[in-house]
Amino acid sequence: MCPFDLHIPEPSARPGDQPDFSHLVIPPPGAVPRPDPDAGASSEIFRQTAHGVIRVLDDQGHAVGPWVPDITPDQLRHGLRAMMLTRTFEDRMFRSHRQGKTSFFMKSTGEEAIGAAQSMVLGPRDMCFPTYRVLSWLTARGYPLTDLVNQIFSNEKDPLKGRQLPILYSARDYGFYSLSGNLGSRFGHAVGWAMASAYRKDDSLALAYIGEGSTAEGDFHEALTFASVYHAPVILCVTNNQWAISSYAGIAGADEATFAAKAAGYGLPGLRVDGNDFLAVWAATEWAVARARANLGATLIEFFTYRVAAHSTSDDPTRYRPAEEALNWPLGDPIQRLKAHLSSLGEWDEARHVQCEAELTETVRSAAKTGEAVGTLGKSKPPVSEMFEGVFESPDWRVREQRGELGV
Amino acid sequence: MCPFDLHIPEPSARPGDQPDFSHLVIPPPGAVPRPDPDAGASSEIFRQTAHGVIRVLDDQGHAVGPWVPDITPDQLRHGLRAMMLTRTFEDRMFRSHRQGKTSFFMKSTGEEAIGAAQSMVLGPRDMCFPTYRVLSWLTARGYPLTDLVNQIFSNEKDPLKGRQLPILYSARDYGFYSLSGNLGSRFGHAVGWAMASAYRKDDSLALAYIGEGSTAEGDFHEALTFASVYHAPVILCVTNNQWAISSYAGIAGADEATFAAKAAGYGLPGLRVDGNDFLAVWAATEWAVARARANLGATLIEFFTYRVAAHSTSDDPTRYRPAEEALNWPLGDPIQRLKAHLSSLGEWDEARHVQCEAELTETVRSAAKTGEAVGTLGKSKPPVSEMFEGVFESPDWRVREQRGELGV
Amino acid sequence: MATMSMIQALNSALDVKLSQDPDVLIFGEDVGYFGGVFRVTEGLQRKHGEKRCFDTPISEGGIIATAIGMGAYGLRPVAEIQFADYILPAFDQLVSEAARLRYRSGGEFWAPITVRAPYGGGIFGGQTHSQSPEALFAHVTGLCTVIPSNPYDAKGLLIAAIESNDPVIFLEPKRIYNGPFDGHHDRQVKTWASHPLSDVPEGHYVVPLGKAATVREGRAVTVLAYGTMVHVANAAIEESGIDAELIDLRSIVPLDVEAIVASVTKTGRCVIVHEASRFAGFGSELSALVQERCFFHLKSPIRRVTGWDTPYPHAFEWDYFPGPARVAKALKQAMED
Amino acid sequence: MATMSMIQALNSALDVKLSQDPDVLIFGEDVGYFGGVFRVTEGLQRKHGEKRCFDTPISEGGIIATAIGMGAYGLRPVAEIQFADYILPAFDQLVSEAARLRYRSGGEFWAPITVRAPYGGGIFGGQTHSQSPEALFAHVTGLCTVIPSNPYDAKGLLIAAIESNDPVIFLEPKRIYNGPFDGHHDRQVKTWASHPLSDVPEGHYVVPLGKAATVREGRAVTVLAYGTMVHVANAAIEESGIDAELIDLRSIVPLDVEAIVASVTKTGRCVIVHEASRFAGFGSELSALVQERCFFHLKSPIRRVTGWDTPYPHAFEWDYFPGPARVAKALKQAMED
Ligand SMILES: Cc1ncc(C[n+]2csc(CCOP(=O)(O)OP(=O)(O)O)c2C)c(N)n1
Ligand SMILES: Cc1ncc(C[n+]2csc(CCOP(=O)(O)OP(=O)(O)O)c2C)c(N)n1
Ligand SMILES: [Mg+2]
Ligand SMILES: [Mg+2]
Repeated sequence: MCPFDLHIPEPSARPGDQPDFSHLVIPPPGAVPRPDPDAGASSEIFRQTAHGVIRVLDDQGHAVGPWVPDITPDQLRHGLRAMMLTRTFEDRMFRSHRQGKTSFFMKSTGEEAIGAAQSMVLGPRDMCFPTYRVLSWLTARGYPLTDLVNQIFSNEKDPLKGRQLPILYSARDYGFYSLSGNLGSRFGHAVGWAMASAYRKDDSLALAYIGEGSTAEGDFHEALTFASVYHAPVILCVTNNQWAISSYAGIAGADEATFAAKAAGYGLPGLRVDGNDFLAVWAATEWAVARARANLGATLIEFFTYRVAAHSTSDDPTRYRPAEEALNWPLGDPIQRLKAHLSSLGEWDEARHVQCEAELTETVRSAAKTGEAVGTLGKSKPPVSEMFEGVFESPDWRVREQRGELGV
Repeated sequence: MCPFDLHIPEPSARPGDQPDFSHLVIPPPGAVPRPDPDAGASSEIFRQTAHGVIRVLDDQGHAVGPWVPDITPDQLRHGLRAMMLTRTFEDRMFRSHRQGKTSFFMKSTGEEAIGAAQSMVLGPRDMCFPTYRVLSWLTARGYPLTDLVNQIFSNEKDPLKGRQLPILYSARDYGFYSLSGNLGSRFGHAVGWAMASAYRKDDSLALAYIGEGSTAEGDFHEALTFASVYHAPVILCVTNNQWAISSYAGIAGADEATFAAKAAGYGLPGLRVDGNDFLAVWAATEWAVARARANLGATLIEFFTYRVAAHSTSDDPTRYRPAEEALNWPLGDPIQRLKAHLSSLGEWDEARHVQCEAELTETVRSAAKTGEAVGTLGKSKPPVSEMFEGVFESPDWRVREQRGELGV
Repeated sequence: MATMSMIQALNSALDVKLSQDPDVLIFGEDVGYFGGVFRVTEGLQRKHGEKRCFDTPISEGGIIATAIGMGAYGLRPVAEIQFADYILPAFDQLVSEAARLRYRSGGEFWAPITVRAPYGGGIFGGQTHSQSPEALFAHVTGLCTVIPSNPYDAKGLLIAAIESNDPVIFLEPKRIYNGPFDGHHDRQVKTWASHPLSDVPEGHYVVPLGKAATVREGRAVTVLAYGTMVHVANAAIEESGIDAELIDLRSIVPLDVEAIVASVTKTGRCVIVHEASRFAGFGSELSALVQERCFFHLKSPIRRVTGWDTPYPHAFEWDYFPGPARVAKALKQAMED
Repeated sequence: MATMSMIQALNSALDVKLSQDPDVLIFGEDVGYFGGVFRVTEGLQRKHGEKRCFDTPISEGGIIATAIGMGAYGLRPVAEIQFADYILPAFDQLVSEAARLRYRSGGEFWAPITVRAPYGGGIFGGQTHSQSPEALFAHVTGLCTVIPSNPYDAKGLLIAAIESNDPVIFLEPKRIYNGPFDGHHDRQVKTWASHPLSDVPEGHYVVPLGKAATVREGRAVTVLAYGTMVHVANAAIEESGIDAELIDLRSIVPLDVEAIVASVTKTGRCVIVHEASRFAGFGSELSALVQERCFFHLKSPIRRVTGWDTPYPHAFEWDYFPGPARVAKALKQAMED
């Protein structure tokens, strides 16, 4: 009898190797058909949506194929601006970390289209259950930058009162659920929210994000199971940015099946979408919203994208992947692609772009300065009594006594 | 905008209703094609194996179609005997519970073909990770009935030393891993075992069972993910017996997709198999073994079957399903079907069947008597010192002191 | 007023809240049509509709995650976990999410969920149907943990738990579901009918979380207990003839530390009783607190009478269970030192 | 002998065992090619091959389930959980499976697994990169829990853990990975180089589980600590000038109760220090044990200096952390009572 052998997956390239994306099968824009939003989940067409890549923008910036959304130039500009603002802001805060102004930071470079487009498609009563990599949801909705800065600096005006790690925001009024460091554990909250909304005959839908690496957590399966069984009005999004810190997507199973393909096992439609294509993200989200609003339940969307920056300020990706891998990502940069599209429509040009960049740089600079004036990590913080508040709705004797012990 | 509405799944029939299996789509025997064991997991044919029902025995007891296994009349008789023994034994122990001889018991009536056939297909060095409903694995391998009885009575000769609930056996030498009351939590152990075997370039493969209800646990997904990523030589079996205590399979998602269909999301082949058809179980298992032995990794098998008896001695199924539902199960009784097949081959007849039944009744009676002579629950137990042994490899001061406190 | 068993009292609490508050809903394994394996939700689906009381997939993590999401939305979900032993797959949800949501979000979101689970031993349930995991919850900042010992409290505490805006783990000692078990397993089974605390109002009332009950007053030694062990301790006190004061904690978080300190200050002696295994069990916190706050009043060492530091063993149920004889022995030792 | 940081010592322990025993293998998130986010497995994949040290899916439950299955088969897997905070999704696997396998199977199967996890605060990691969950494990019968405080012990204890046939939770205080932090966060960072216990043999040696170390002898008061807090307590003792005896527990299960009792019997006073939150923390078990066994020797109440009963708050790291000033204050109070 032939003995077994243990298979350990390896990525196509490591430091020193040439970046190699030749194993990715990426159909041309417009190639994947668009099912009716009320198509039966078992219909053949969903094999194509789950295994192909839904794309709208071609290399020339033209919108092509069945998924072209109905979207105005103003909306496109709004989205572009949110993406640019996100990138500018993150670059600045990354530098602030280098300068010791905060303990930690994470960037979403290359993935800005996802949060921006989805934030715009969803309404003010909907709730998103974010990961740490969808700041563009907030920038697209005009969340005050100084509040972000104050949270990142954990200073006296930190809206989260100094209790939370930088970037683990919470912004209920902006449809942005409380983040936490634990991966995956809020995916099911979105399903609970959606079920509650359905229970109340409300129309607030839920949208949840999870990284491709984190789909391996049991929470992912449990959330999909509940969403499927109760037909919950929720949009479940996997942001497949190819990396989970140093582990390539194959460690989460990407060499064996797409993440969108997991939908079929729950009788749900699965869409695999070019996450660097603002229009494709928009269109797929609209599709899933329409389906949910028709009381047909959940959709699983895999956004195919690439994590351009380091995992976080604690990480150095050149230790585990070729330094130039990001430049070789076949689906390009979402900002450049939307810019090209708007330009091709005659609704944008290089001069406006440069001006917009300058303006955003100034906006960010001024927010950062305002935050710095309040104080950076260790230089300013909320009253220490805040440490003892909010454990329960009203403090019990333990926190009351301990507050006394500390004398605050 | 249209408000949402919460969907609560309901079974087709409740007490008072006519049993109704009309929603089940069950293809005729022989209809589902047999892929090559080394077929690529993404090949079209696995849609049919995962969504159809692999069947071999027709209503006349003839073996038909591409899945007919190569199996001798002796093997068939051995399997039939193991199934009959299982049923006889369980009936007797169920009565023992009524008589207060034990605290708890569970039957596998209607599901005996699964463990019996798989136990025979797998080798002595392979390890199964059972549920509480696969006693036929042990009966097919000749596990001593008195050891079962002693465990069920928690008496002085209980091989598990009085520590474990009745029927949560452990039988390493019979390829039967330690059971526990927790559902699902050993599914991933099978994957670890299989990975260890592959790591050691051994040829011991692992086979795990999980109830269809328990597939909703995160453990199920985690096990499939690890099995998929590392190409573990493991056979992962869902015994879909339509019920999880009072919850019908739809509460676990059966109305949305088959359980075998979940395989595709992990790039694994999924087989949906008539679990009441000894030959189909045999053939599907052989197929999965061949695939694993070729180092092609795991297979997910859904066994379509029906839980004929109550969930356990604590349960009364007439409270939540029509009393006659079992009689209406479209896939019949596995013992009757194998009997018919053997008879159609001229290898069995009514007289031999009756004689075999009588013999097994006597075998079981004698084992029960032997166990009763040692003692039933509360009348006999292992030395109380056994309570303190085996917490760690060697007892620490806590158990030593506490043993002293109790004076044993 | 009606005479109710603990199961009926719990059922009544759920019925009252379902009737009163459209934001209350109940779910868990087998709780819907069937009414739960211990019958606590019996009849509720029929009466209130299948959207108010329904079955879930077998996925404790999924159940709690769903409840938290519903709670954040604005509902007051009551989740049943079929046995407390099976709460562990949801442990991360309870600790990292339910317990932390209010704090970490600066008060923007919170999880007003109630998690009911039958708990404890004495029913020959073996290792995985007998455990008492309360200490694990007690250490988690942000969770409340409640353990009733009689029908009256059970109903009033459960209503309080559902109305609380904090997450509450509600552990129901299953051995006393149908009668006040005092640990004498070899005697005739008692029902609740003859117990005064089975007199339960039909409607709404609350037993506040964090208030202990003095079951009997005494001057010689304080006994701290909760759940089934209240009855065991009571039997031990009666049988030993020692003038002990018995305190039923009712909730371990919030803990009524004042009542504990007042009693031990008076008696100068203390015996702690619980069924969970001893090491790092909740008794250790009680012991530490009493020692810290009553040191100069203590006349003899605080003693713990508990389950052993082993898994819960099927055949040895009554060797493991800290019955009245063991409690009485500790009482005597406490008096002799 | 070489001078090693705790990270290097842990890496050396793993290297020694990989070299010696083909049944040892290592896996966890990012531990393979990359060498772990704290670099503890650096170079091991390159040296021993990708089947001996490899990355896993982000699935702590899956990691531990896999390890148990491998352990049952006959290997000695060492699993890394990236932060102790993220061990909770695997809690059921650890409690219901790893800890119970030997007992429930009558000794047919067991889980000789080692679960390493960086743990504790002091690095501005916020709520979910700072927690100290040791009390949760201590209550679980069948699990060992080890917490080293220096490079020498870290290597010897990790080798002992890997060689143990029981499941071991191995918690690595990440604040002292690179130097012996004494709680003075505002002073210059120290490296291990100048500490005597950074002298670590290159090869195989064992520090047995269950043996405490007396870090300094004293007659006035006993201080019980482990992990980072050993250094904090030591600083507090030096600064307060009190003649304290400092005991480093090294493993909390098995616990060296003899060493504890011997010391408190001698000193008559006891201060317990840990970073985890106080209520039902491991300090409560230590307090209960000392009280039970040294009652008639105790001259003042046992005190606990611990993290507060709140989540670990980012901006208030040094308000939460039980630093040397708080420990010194407790020492003085213990002497004054
Ligand atoms: C439960 C849990 N396990 C592990 C970690 C440590 N960790 C933080 S981020 C990360 C990688 C996540 O990768 P992915 O899900 O792909 O998201 P991405 O960072 O790529 O957006 C890991 C392992 C964690 N935060 N939580
Ligand atoms: C983790 C866990 N949750 C809940 C239970 C209670 N329980 C015991 S059996 C059962 C139903 C299992 O159904 P299924 O998986 O379909 O297996 P079957 O009994 O039908 O063979 C439940 C909910 C348990 N034992 N373990
Ligand atoms: Mg990723
Ligand atoms: Mg079932």
